This record gives sequence, structure tokens and C-alpha cells, in this order.
Amino acid sequence: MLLIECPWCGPRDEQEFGYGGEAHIVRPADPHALDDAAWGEYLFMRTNRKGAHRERWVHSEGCRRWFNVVRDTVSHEILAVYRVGEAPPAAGRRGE
Amino acid sequence: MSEQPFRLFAGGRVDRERPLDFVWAGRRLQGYAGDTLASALLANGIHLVGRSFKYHRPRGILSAGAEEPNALVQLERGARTQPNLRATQVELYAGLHAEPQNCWPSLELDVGAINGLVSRLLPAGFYYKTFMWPRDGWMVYERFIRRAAGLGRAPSEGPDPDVYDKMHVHCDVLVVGAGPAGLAAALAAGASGARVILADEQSEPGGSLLATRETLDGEPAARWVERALADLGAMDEVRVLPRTTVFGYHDHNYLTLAERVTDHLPPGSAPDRPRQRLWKVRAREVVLATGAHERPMVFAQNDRPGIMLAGAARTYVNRYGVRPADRALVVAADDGAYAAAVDLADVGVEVTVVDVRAQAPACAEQARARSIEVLAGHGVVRTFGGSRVRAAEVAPLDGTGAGWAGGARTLRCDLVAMCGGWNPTVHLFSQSGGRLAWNAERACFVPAEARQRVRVAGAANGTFSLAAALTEGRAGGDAAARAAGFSGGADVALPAAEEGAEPAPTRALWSLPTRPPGGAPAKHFVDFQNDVTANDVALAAREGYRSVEHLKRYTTTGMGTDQGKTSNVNALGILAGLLGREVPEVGTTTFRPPYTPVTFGVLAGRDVGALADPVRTTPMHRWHVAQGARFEDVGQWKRPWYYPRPGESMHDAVSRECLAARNAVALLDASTLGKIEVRGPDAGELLDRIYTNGFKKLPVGRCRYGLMCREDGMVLDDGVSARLADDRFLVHTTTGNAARVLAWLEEWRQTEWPELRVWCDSVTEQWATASLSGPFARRLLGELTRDIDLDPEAFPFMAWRAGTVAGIPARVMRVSFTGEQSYEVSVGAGFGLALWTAIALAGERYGLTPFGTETMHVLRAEKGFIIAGQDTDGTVTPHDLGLGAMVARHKDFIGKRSLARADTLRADRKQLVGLRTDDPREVLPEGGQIVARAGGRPPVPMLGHVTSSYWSANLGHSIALALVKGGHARLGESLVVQLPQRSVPVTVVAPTFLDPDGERMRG
Amino acid sequence: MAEQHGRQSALAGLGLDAQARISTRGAGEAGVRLGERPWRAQLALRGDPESEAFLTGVESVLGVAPPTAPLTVSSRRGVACLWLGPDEWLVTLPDRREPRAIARLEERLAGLHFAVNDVSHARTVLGLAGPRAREVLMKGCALDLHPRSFGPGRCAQSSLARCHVLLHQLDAEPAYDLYVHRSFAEYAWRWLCDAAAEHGLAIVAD
Amino acid sequence: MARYSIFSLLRNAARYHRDWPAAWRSPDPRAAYDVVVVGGGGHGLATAYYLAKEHGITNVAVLEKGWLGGGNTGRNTTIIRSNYLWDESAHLYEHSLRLYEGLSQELNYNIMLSQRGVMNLAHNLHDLRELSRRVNANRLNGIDSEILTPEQIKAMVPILDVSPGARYPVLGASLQRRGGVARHDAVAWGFARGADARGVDIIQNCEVTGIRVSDGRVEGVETSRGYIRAGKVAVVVAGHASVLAEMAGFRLPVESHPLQALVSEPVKPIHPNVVMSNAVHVYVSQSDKGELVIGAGIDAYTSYAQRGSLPVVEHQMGALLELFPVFSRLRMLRQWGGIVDVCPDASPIIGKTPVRNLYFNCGWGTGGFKATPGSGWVFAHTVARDEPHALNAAFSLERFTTGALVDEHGAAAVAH
Ligand SMILES: Cc1cc2nc3c(=O)[nH]c(=O)nc-3n(C[C@H](O)[C@H](O)[C@H](O)COP(=O)(O)OP(=O)(O)OC[C@H]3O[C@@H](n4cnc5c(N)ncnc54)[C@H](O)[C@@H]3O)c2cc1C
Ligand SMILES: NC(=O)c1ccc[n+]([C@@H]2O[C@H](COP(=O)([O-])OP(=O)(O)OC[C@H]3O[C@@H](n4cnc5c(N)ncnc54)[C@H](O)[C@@H]3O)[C@@H](O)[C@H]2O)c1
Ligand SMILES: Cc1cc2nc3c(=O)[nH]c(=O)nc-3n(C[C@H](O)[C@H](O)[C@H](O)COP(=O)(O)O)c2cc1C
Ligand SMILES: [Zn+2]
Repeated sequence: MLLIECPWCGPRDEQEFGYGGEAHIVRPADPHALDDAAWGEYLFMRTNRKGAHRERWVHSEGCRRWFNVVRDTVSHEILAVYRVGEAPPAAGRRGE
Repeated sequence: MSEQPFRLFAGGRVDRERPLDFVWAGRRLQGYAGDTLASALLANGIHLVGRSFKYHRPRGILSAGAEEPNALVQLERGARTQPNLRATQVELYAGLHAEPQNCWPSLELDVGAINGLVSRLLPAGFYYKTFMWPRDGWMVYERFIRRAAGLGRAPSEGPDPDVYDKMHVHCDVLVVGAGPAGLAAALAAGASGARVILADEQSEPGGSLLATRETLDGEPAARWVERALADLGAMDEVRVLPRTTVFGYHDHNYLTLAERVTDHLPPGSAPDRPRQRLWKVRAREVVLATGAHERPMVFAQNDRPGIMLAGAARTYVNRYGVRPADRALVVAADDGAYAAAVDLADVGVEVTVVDVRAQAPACAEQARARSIEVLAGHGVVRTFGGSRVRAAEVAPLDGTGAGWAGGARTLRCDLVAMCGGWNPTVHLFSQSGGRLAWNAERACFVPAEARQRVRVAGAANGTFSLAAALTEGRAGGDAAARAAGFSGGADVALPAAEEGAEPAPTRALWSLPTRPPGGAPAKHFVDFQNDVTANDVALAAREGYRSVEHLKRYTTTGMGTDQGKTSNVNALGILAGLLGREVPEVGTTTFRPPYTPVTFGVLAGRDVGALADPVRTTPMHRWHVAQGARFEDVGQWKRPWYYPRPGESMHDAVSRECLAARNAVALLDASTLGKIEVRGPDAGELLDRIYTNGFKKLPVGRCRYGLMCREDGMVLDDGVSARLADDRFLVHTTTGNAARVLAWLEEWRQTEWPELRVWCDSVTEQWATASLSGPFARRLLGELTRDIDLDPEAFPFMAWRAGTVAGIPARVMRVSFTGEQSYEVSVGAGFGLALWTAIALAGERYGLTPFGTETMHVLRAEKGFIIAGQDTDGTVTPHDLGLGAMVARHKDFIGKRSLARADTLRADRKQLVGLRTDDPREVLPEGGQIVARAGGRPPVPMLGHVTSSYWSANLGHSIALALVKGGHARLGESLVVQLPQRSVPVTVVAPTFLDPDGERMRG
Repeated sequence: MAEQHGRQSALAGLGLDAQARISTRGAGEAGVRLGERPWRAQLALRGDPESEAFLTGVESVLGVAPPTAPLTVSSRRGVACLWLGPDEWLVTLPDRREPRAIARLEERLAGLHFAVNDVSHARTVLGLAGPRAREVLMKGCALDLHPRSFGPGRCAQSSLARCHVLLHQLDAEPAYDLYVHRSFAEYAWRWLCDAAAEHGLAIVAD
Repeated sequence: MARYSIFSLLRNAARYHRDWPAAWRSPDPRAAYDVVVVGGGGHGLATAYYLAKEHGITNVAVLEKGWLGGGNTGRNTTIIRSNYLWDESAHLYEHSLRLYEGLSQELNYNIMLSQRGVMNLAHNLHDLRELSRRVNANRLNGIDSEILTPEQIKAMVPILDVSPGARYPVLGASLQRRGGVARHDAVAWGFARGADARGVDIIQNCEVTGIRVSDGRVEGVETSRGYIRAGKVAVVVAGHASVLAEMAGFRLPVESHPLQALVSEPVKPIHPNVVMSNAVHVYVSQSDKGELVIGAGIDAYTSYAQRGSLPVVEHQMGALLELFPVFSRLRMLRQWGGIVDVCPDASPIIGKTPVRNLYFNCGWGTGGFKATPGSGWVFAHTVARDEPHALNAAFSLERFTTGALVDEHGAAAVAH
């Protein structure tokens, strides 16, 4: 059971959260300017990193806020937590 | 009743004032409070307690604890029976009933023992090499093999009469194991004021101190244990949990504990209390003081009843006051055996020690002082006996330990006590991700690098002396508390332990030689439960199954209920020898939870029966129940499905409800629909980006049907939204998607478009909704409201108004899912029942008929309205549904780009159409597959399937909706619905069967 | 009381008034006391915590300002404002004060980006109190409720067994208000009764 | 290859089993191979076996970073069935099941295929509708499939609670009688032995750490045991597909998640076939040794930690006991997890990649054990011919560009 630090509510059990997949996948400003391949890339292709992974979580049973986490997908160690719109902390780049 | 012939007159922790009767294998016996089933059996002279899995060999009690592979019993009967319990851990209570397992007709005379006679044909993995003919032969062989499978029996009746509990706890320091190291750790951590939990799997704390005659501060060690417990009891923030096994060490210092709350009491005698409790502990710091398991020695016929671990023999003497034998042979590869020899001798057992080490260690002096013969450099050649060991042959070993150096001598004995060394109980440490290292001196794996916030102390850390275990425990407890931000535990006083002799190294002789060399290999058991022998290990290695993981799976070593606590390291040692490698190079298999098995019941906790999963009901539920409604499960909701009148079939009831809705007026409980308030200056903008159609221009007071897609262009949900104010919308979702759509809006709003000034709040539970449908709907509603002008001019279709209905503040939306004149009346949920009953009363004059989801489905299908999730399945676009007109051209929305991909532009996509059966009475089964023509051999190309299908009482014929390849271009075509037994000819029609222009609902 | 002027409490179906008399032990010796506290007016309030105008505007209407410290409650004279999220609060008021409170908030905050919704019917409140109340909660709630981490004046949203709960600790006995969604209320009630049985349960009227 | 039979067993017994040969060699890697298969799970070994057997390509190495079959092949709940919804899937899985039906003989290794029947339960009207849609489709595709009433279900599995008042009432089930289970390790070992006998080098403890690409074409692989040149590289590494793709410079539409499983202590036979329930996310069978083999769901987050997790198991235990009340007093013996690679449409990817002569076979997610022989068979074809077989043409990477997904979600939220 992961212990995830909500930036607002503090550390809570993983079961209070929803997982939102890889972070920093920005929706293209003009989707229609993309060809099918580029659109497919945005829709489906994922880094799926083994190691430090930047990902989104939402505190669904708590404050309902989305935020970002850098988590090692092998050890499950949480390396950083930061809010939407903030740049990933430098430490989060470890192992990338 | 027997008189416990092997019970000592004094000593031990059993209460001779409290005799307890129990039944074993049909015999009534007696033991004492404080006994385990195993100690009580031994007190009665019973050693044969089970049969092994594969060869059905007679087996006895090997250990005195959690590591027991042999003494597995079936406890109790009926709904409370439990298989595979270790007799060594079952606490005796009055009236206990236990039976041996895996034997027939009886323990003494077991037919399965035939397997032993042909055992040569059954080496490891034999089944991979045979049972292959004929081609389907395995199904026949399997039937027989399965009959032999398994150990004990599951209850034949359910549900479980007992209840199970769970607890979430947070603590600063969790100490696992309450032996000397754990007690010292808890005292140190507790003294610092930290929140401490001390858990031990045994009935009372004390660990090995309860089983020895060591002293602390010159007194029996148990006295100190009492004092330590009293001290801990006085600390407010310390919780001591006996009978609690820490079975899992998960991510982020989360540990799971199984407490046996009332298992030690007669079944059913504590009805208020749970049987077991699952503790889920989030610990800042952990101290593992889990002790060590003694290793058996691997020699020929080392599995007979009466052959046990030396430490176990010692435990039975000291803790349970049992004299386990008259004459004992103690076999040593480690000094630990001598303490057992001495303790046995002191209660009158005649003892001989055989030490595989060339020289007897210093501690042998104590044995010699009791005139115990010590044969150094000797080993056991083989043993004799049937249901109990009778004698053993011993001989001098050669220097390498691989052969015998002299003649054998037969010693009479009814107990062989062996000590092959000790394995620190590193299970939890290893589960936590910690790395192990090999200690060559003591021939065992010890904890090395931790990955989580954990410390190890005492025997679990390879620290085998009492004094050192105590100091290490204190240091661990103190350091853990300090790491959690508390201090002051370092100077907790520790008792003085006796100084023992410096221990001699353990001799890692993984398997003793056979005799005669090269002759028929007698069985040297490595894994007792699964009957794996040293030869099986050799065979696996020879055949290429050389990774420890292959060895495990090919031979099943360590896969039994004991998970190899006594066998794994011996197997590794043997394998390493065969491969010419060192043990640590070979490595261990993976330690997995649980440390010892835990019941499914305690994992489920209270989530069973009525509490298995919340059942959600609407405020009107009681009324529906009173009217005899049948319910349909929609997610967690119970929705009225239909309301049969006495004697009515479902078909009758639904037809009646359908007719009422079209010809009079009918009433549906629509409270379960999701409702979201979207508010802020950018509310319209948010909806525009989510829905395929536009909302920004929707006038206040009006409603609009919307469709939303996933980013891949597939329909996600639909529903009607009302504009409540300039900056305010009420969005409706389908029942099943209420939470999902709110989450969807929030996700986009927060993560992608934080600049939008808009809030989303769920108001699903705030409102109860009664939906009126039918030509009399307006008239009926008119009787219930005075302040809402229902005139169609004033209150047109797709508008909403606020006012009072039946005297209750209400919001009325003129929307229609049935295609009839329809009003959805929403009131505060607390008034739902009042509203409903008021409508029902006023409606009597109009023939008001309540209807359920089934009728709703029919009515909407008559109109060709879809149900997301029924007529769509995640592969359907708005265009496929014929709703292309709802796809805005001049704005972007989630999923729009995907509608322009190659595959979504295909003309032959599956599209929503209507189907008419040639026989109007034939109702197609939903899920029926559509083909071009009947017959044909598989694979038959399929064109689509029936998504919705009903008898339409209003139309007098059946109707169906279907997704059909290129369906929009097939109107008028004849196709066939191919069912298992027959094929049904159908014609493709437009999906709207009734009132295509919507006169009825607009009017 | 499960019914009032035609309004049904979320637990009206359970016949609690009768149960209050047949509870396992008297309120005095029970480890846990449980009762429904219906009819509390509740407003879902959204706004910008950085906006002074919003905070003071709310305070001028309700008498309490929305707390900006996470997981806290500000309360005064029967009105409480519970922190739900950085821009989200639950305001509780005495019964039937909600229409006027909403109207005044709308008026006072006009022009600001805020939202207020009447959610008085959406949840009910279960009162749980007694020396063993914390233990009962711990059976289904993973929050750290130890006095060192949680106490009177604190609130938190989490799960209780299989439903969402908003927990508000009222005093140190401890006593809690548990806000549960209406359609989950019967489940939560049954669950609490079951979990509390081992400690002795008294069902009390509000 | 020494043939296994009852006679060879008798013969060897007489010599105390001292003469059995190794089931496969353990050669050192050579400098170059025609085809390097990365990943020694069932799929990789089957690929090598069929390359040799069907296409005569025997200069092949299988590189496995750990031990053979130690990935998902060694940790799955062994359910085999072919009753998939869409034609593309149905044909592929049915091909696989047919191969399974003759596999013990073909490999001369008893994989203990036990066709005891697989049941999928329906707990509400929606389930029932989806079930009949699938059963109808299966039958038209020539796959045995039928619908059972609660009474029929009860007759087959008496311990299942089918009472209408149950929290998860059983309204019906689909049954594929040819479905069942097989001994998972034996599938890997049998293919390994068969491939080895045809000349394939099986190299364990050899991790691929890099893929050399030049001019858009694969040249070889870097490994923990040195560089190995390769004419073609076929990657079949399940949960690690993205890691290997990254080595070759592209991304995949997969995410890796831990899928949970557990076994009970062994008990006498009580559960005759395989019961699956998508709605409550459990599936359970009883092995020939007696333990209940129970699959649960996946952890929602991506992970490469092959570990069991508590919350998933805890949650599903409640549902399991609602279906099988008599299991309450049985005990969990061991729990673990495997890293499954999940595609957005819950269907695999088998085919060519942006790099020439580099092929990927992945995305089997929670349900690829049943596909082992079929997957190896079509993948071998794809690698040998440099083009997909008709059976796997639909499962290309291309589909994520065109949108022609094979979405099996609807049919089986938890697929196995
Ligand atoms: C708990 C669980 C239950 C399941 N239940 C079922 C079921 O009931 N029915 C079903 O059909 N399917 C089931 N599955 C899915 C099934 O197990 C897999 O789809 C299937 O086994 C995949 O086989 P594979 O050979 O592709 O992968 P694997 O067996 O995982 O083999 C991949 C191999 O690649 C190796 N590898 C990875 N990286 C490298 C590298 N860099 N270099 C060299 N080697 C590498 C790995 O070590 C591994 O041995 C289940 C899976 C799990 C985890
Ligand atoms: N002579 C030797 O070689 C030798 C070997 C081993 C131990 N010892 C003696 O043992 C003592 C060591 O003390 P210690 O405190 O380290 O060990 P201990 O054996 O006294 O205590 C360990 C305790 O942990 C409990 N435990 C183990 N795993 C558990 C789990 N998962 N959950 C709950 N409880 C669990 C055990 O039941 C036991 O009560 C010393 O007195 C030492 O002399 C000697
Ligand atoms: C079908 C099946 C049956 C299993 N039966 C047992 C068993 O009887 N005893 C056991 O200890 N483990 C059993 N396991 C679990 C394995 O021991 C092991 O945990 C699993 O294969 C994952 O490997 P790992 O734990 O080594 O990582 C079984 C696994 C599977 C897939
Ligand atoms: Zn939060």
C-alpha cells in the first residue's frame, strides 16, 4: 500500500487516490494540425518508464485535487510530489 | 481418558490445575491449559500424527512452532472446520476436536502408502514425462490424480459462522517478535514515548525465553519477561499484541498482521468478538526480532515420527513439561543441540550425542558432565521404525563428510533430536526488499542491506547469544524511536544474562552420505511435506533445472504450507554442492507474503454478507418495495425493474406499463441519474470543450441533449444539461457514469485547462427525481403545482422551471426519454418520498402507473434513443449512432480529431439501425449476431449484433436496435439473426419506430 | 427523528427511533454511542482562498470565514465551515437557514468567481461518540486518528469501509460527526453497528 | 532428445534415475545468430520452437535475463480459453487452443492441459447481454460456447452461491468446455526442450541491455554477456516491452502494471472447473495439487515491481467469499504479482516495428498464457517471412495510427 503525500492533505494511503497515468502529456493546441501518426502518438504512446516515472494522481477520496508525482516504478519510492503546472523538480530527473 | 504418561510432574508453563479434554482421531485425551495440540499429543505419547503428501509416509511432530511441515490437522467439524492447521500452533481448549488428514481409512493404516512402494517410479517431475497417451489421456489420468490431491478438507457448508475484523493503525515503531530482542526493543522504544506496537505470533510473549532454562539477573528468564510486560503495560502508547502474526511487509513500511482473537477458545464461545483481526499497520520504523528457525539434518530416513528438531524437543520439555522420549539420540551440526541434550537428560531421558563436527565443541562439557556420550565426527547412517523411530545407525564420517570412515553402530532410541544449524527468520526483511548475505561461520543467510525503514535484532540478525540479542534489541528499539523523532530509550536497563561458552562454527553438511556408497539410495528427506528428497534435488540439477527457482518448481521444494521454512536452505546447500558453487551464488527463492497462511475470511473482514458492497437505494425505495417492484442492479444501485401485479408475468407487467405511459400517464424513479452543477464564467466554455455539440449559446431556462466522447472519438456518455443561469449549468449523466463524468470534467479542468474559471460539484444525492410520462402528464402535474405555468407556450419542450410541486420546492424539466409528453420533477432528496406519494395519489384518477427500467428501455427504444453502454460499447462514434448532426463543425472538443482518422472514416463501420423481424411476434434476443444469410459453416462472417430488443406493446410488434456494418446504407435490406438453434430473418429499418417527428413529446 | 414535515431522513427506512430503545447496552456503559443527526443544512461552497474579498464576504454572511488551513474547521454559533479542498468547503447551518444563507452569499459575493450549492439533502450526519469510538472508526478508516495527529476541530475526507466519508472530530472523548452520502447511509450505519458490536453499542436519538 | 514415456521412466527407475539427460543445453552465446529472440518466457520459447520447426530457421538464440519461464509464464493463473468477442481475437486464440490440444504429444512433454471448462459469470442484466453477444459470436466463429442457467451452474459447481438474494447474484454464465488450465511451467520447459532439440541455443542469465540499429535496420543486441550480432531480432519480453522499445528508439502504446494472484493451501478437490467473474474481478480454479489458484486485478499504477499488493487482494476477497462462502476458512498460502503490459484496447501487438528486421510481440496484458503456442506460431511466421500471417495482421502497431483497434475491453474487463 503506497503512502502518497497529497500536496494539500498530507500523506494518505494509495486507496484514497486515483491514478492518472503519465504526466506532462500536453493536449495539442490544434489537434487538427496533426497527422494521424502524430495524433496516435499523443493518444496512445507512453514512456512507461522503468525507474523514475512522472505521473498524475488525483486525491479522489479526499480533496479531489490532481497533482504530479515522480515515483520509481521498480522500488515504488516516491521521489517528488508537485502541483499541476509546476515544473518537475530536478531530483525527479534521476534515472531518466 | 488417558493420564498423560509423558507429562513431567512439574515444570513448564502449562496449568496442571486446568486439565482440558480433547479428541484426536476419535480418541478422547487430556492435556492442560497452556498446551498446544502438539504438546498435548506428545504428553500422551502420540508421535504419529500425519501422512506425507506424495508417499503417504507416517510423520510426526518435527517442530514446536510456525515452521512445522508435518503435523497438519483438520480442526473441528461442520461449518467451522479448518484444514491444514499446524498442531504445533493450535492452542488447546476444552473440547477441541482434531483429525489427521490425507490418510484413508486411518492414520495407522493408510492405503495411499502404496505410493511409497512404487516411489521409484515417482521421482521429481515424473508427471511431465508420462500420462501423455492417448492424446486426451490426461483428462482421465487427472481424475485419479486429483483424487489424491490436497491435504485437509474445506468446510462443506457455508457461510462462515464467525466474523472477522480489521484495524488500521499508525505507529512510530512496530516491533515484530517478543523474544528477548523484541522485548528489549519495545522497552527502549516505549520509554522514549513513541507509539509502539509489539506483536508476537505466540500465545504469550517471551519467545525462546519460554522454552529454555536460562536465567536473567539470576532468575528464570520468564520472570524477566513478566517484568518487561508489566513495564510495557504501564506505557500508554505501547500496544502488545499476542497471537498476532506479522505476515506481510509491503511498500512504504506498511505491514499486515493477523491476530487470532478467539481461535484459542472453544468455537462459538465468544460470539461478541471477532474470530480474527487483520491489523494494517503503517509504521514509521520497524524492528524485526523474529528469531531463528532450526534446520533439520538430511540423512537417510530422517522423516520418521519421533525425529524432531532439537530445539523443539527442548521446548516440549521446558515450556510444556513433556518428556518426549525415554532414549534420545541428539544429532548436532551446531552447538544448539547440546542445550537440548542437557535439558533432556535433566528430565531423565537417556541421551547420546552424535556431532558431525570432527571435534566436540566447548559446550559439550555440560553434556559430558551429565555422563552423556558424545560421538564427535559421527553421523546418522539411517533409522529404523514404523510409526515411531526405534533405533538409528551411527558411524564415523570421513574428513569430507561425503562418506563413512568406519563401521556403523545401532543405537536404540525413541527420539532423534537434530540441529543442523539455525536460519534467521529473514522472511519479513526479505519481503521488505532487503538484501541478504551469507554468514559462513553459522552457515545461514542474514539480513544485509535494508531498503525500507527497518532494523533487525537478535537471532533474526544472526545474533545468537542471549546477552547480545538483548543489547541489539535495545539498540534497535532506541534507534528506531530516534529515527521517528523520539529519544530516551537508550538507557533502559537490561538484565544480566549468563555467559555461555564461545560457540563453535556450524558445520554445513547439507546431506549425510548414504550407505552403502553407490547403493540403492535411501530417502534423505529435504522437504518433508512435499516428500522431496536429496535425490530429487540431484535429479533436477542433472536435468538442467538448475536455477533455484527451477529446482523449486520442478521438485516442489518449499511450496508446501510451510513454504520451506525447514527445507529451503538445505535444498540450496545440496544444489550448491552439486553445481560446485557456493550457497550465496545459488541464491534463495523469493520470500513472499504471507509469512504463515492467513484465512481468506480475515482478508475479507466485514466485507461479506450484507456488508459485502454498499447497496444504494433512492429516497423512494420503500415505496417500490411495498409495491412489489422487482429490482435491477445498476452499479451499486437498486432500481425498480418492473412492478408486477399479482399473477402478472414480467411480459404482462411491462406491456401494461408501456401502454400506460403512452396512453395515460406513468411514473419513473429517475433519482439515480448523475447530476453535476457546473458554475463560473467559463461554464459554457468547459461544456463546449467536453460535449460534441455546443452549449455556450443555450438560453437560460432551456435544456439540451449532449453527447461526450473520449479522446479516441468513442462515445463516453450522454445526457441532458440545463442552463440554470448565465454562469450555471446542471449536467445530467447516466446512472452508471455519474462519478466517472464528474472525474472526467475535473481532470480536464484541473490538469489541462486551469485557466477556465469554473467549478464542478456533484449534486446527485441532493435531488430525488420523479419522471412523469404520458398524454396526461401535464394535466396531472397541473394538479400538483400552482406556481409553474405548464402551458406549452410558456413551458415548452426542453425547458425547465422552478416552483413548487405538491407544496415542495422543485425543479421541473420538460425533457423526455420516453418520447412522450414528459416532466422530470426534482425535489430535495428528503422530500422524494413525499413527492412520490403525492403524485401517486393525485395520479390515481389518470390511471397513473409506476414503471421501471425495463419499460423505460422499451419506450426509449421505440423512439430509437440510445443507452450509452448498451447500444454503445466503447467502439462507437457519434456518426455511427447516426448522431452526426450533434457533432459541431466549428469548434474543437475532446475526441473530435479522432473522428477524422482512417478507421473512423470507413463507410463500413458498424452503425446503429433498427431491425424488424419478419414475424412481428418474434422478440430477438439481445446479443444476437447478425449475418447476411442463414446457415454456412464457421467461421461465418458477422455483420453486427442486436444491442436492444423488446416487445412493443404499443406498436404490436417487436422492435430492435442493432449495430450493423455499413448499416446506414442498408435500410430495407434483409438480414438474418443467427441464434444457436435457429435463424431469424430481419429487415433493416430506421431506428425510430414511433413518432419520428417527436410530436408527442413536444406537444 | 427520522421524519419531519414530510421530509425523510436518510435512515428513515431503518426505524431508528425504535432501535434507540433496544440497543445492546445503555448509553452509560456502552463503548460507543451512535445516532443519526439529520436536518443539518449544508452548503457546498467554492471560491478562491487567495481572495480577501471572498473570505471576508463569506465571513460577513456566515460569521465564520472559510478556513484556509487544510483539514480544519472554523465554527461559530451553530455555523461551521469545513475545509474540503483548497477551494472547497462544506458549510453547515441550523436546519432551514440554507435558503437565506444562499441568497445572502449570492448577494454579498456577486461579481466574484465563487459557487454555492444547497446540498442539505445530499448527506446525512452520523454521530459517533464514546470511549471506543476511535477504535470503531479505525476498523474501516485509514486516517491516523491518534490524538497526536487528529483532534477536536479537525476534519478530513477519506473512506470508511466502502464508502466516502467526511469526518469531523467534535471533542476529545472522542465524538465525531460522520458525513455520508445519502444513498450510502444505510450501508454506513449497518457497518458501524456491526463494527461497534464488540465494544457495546448504544443507539441514541439526536 | 531422449524421449519421455512410461517405458523410459521404468528404464531409468531401474538405474535410480541417474542417467536422465538435461532437458536442454546451457551453451555460451555465439557471436552471431540469424535470429535472436529476446525473452525466454513461453512466447519467446514458442517463437524459437516454431522458427525451427515450421520455417527451418535453427540458427536461433533465445536470450533470457533470468531463468526460463520466470516472467509471467511462471506466475499466471493458467487459464486457457478462446471465447473472445472480436473475430480477429477469436481466430488467434482459437488457433492457439488447437495447438495446445496437441502440444503434450508434439513436445513429448506433458503440459497437463486440463479442459475442465471455463465459466464466465453474469451478475446483472448488462453482463448477461454481453455474455450472449459473445457466445453467439463464438459459435459463428466455430468456437464452442454455451450459456448456462443458474441451475446448470449450480449443478456443475455446487459450492457457488447462486441464490437470487446474493450481493452478486449469478444470473447466468457462459461456458467454454474446451477451456481449462495447463501446467504453466511445463509449457515453458516443454517448448525449451523442443527448441533446444532443434538446435536453438537457450541462454539464461543473459540480459539484453541495448539494441544496435544502423540505417533503420537492426544489427544486433548488447547483452550482459557481450554483443551478439543478429540478422533479425524478435522481442517478446511482456512487461518489459517498453524498456526494449526505448533501446531501439521508439515508444509503445503499453503500460506495465502488476497483476495480482495468490494460492490457498492445498485442500481436497472442491472446485471442478474454472470460474471467472469480470464484474467482481476474480477468477479461480483448483490445481491438481489441491491449492486454489486465484487471480485478482491489477494495481492501477504502472510498476515493474513483481510483488503482491494487499489492497487489490483484500478487495477481491470479499467478492470471492460472496460467490464461494465455503472458502472463508481456507487460507492464503502465497501471493505474488507479475508485470503485465497492457494495451489501450486490451489486445496484443505482434508484428513489425519502425526498425527493419526488428519485431515486437507484446501487449498480452492479463491474458497471454492461453495464447502461448499461437503467439509463437504467428510470430515465427512474421519474423521468418518479414510479414504478418493473416491471423496476426490486425494486431499491428499501425492500428494505433489508423484507429482500427481490436477493443476487447467490453467483452472482458479482466481478461484471461
Ligand atoms: C498474475 C497473472 C495471472 C495471469 N493469468 C493468466 C491466465 O489465467 N490466462 C492467461 O492466458 N494469461 C494470464 N496471464 C498473462 C500471461 O501470464 C502472459 O500474458 C504470458 O505469460 C506472457 O508470456 P511471455 O512469454 O510473453 O512473457 P514472460 O513469461 O513474462 O516472458 C518474458 C521474458 O522476457 C524476459 N526479459 C525481459 N527483459 C529482458 C531483457 N532485457 N533481456 C532478456 N530477457 C528479458 C523476462 O525475464 C521474461 O522471462 C497472467 C499474468 C499474471 C501476471
Ligand atoms: N544457540 C543458538 O544457536 C541459538 C539460535 C537461535 C536462537 N537462540 C536464542 O534465541 C534468543 C534470540 O532471541 P530473539 O528475541 O532474537 O528470538 P526469539 O526466538 O526469542 O523470539 C522471536 C519471536 O518472534 C516471534 N515471531 C517470529 N516471526 C514472527 C512473525 N512474523 N510475526 C509475529 N511473531 C513472530 C516468534 O514466535 C518468537 O516469539 C536468544 O536467547 C538466543 O540465545 C540461540
Ligand atoms: C498455477 C500456480 C500454482 C502455484 N502453486 C503454488 C503452490 O502450491 N505453492 C507455492 O508455494 N506456490 C505456488 N505458486 C506460486 C509460486 O510459488 C510463485 O510465487 C509464483 O510462481 C511467482 O513467482 P515468485 O514468487 O518466485 O516471484 C503457484 C503459482 C502458480 C502460477
Ligand atoms: Zn488531498
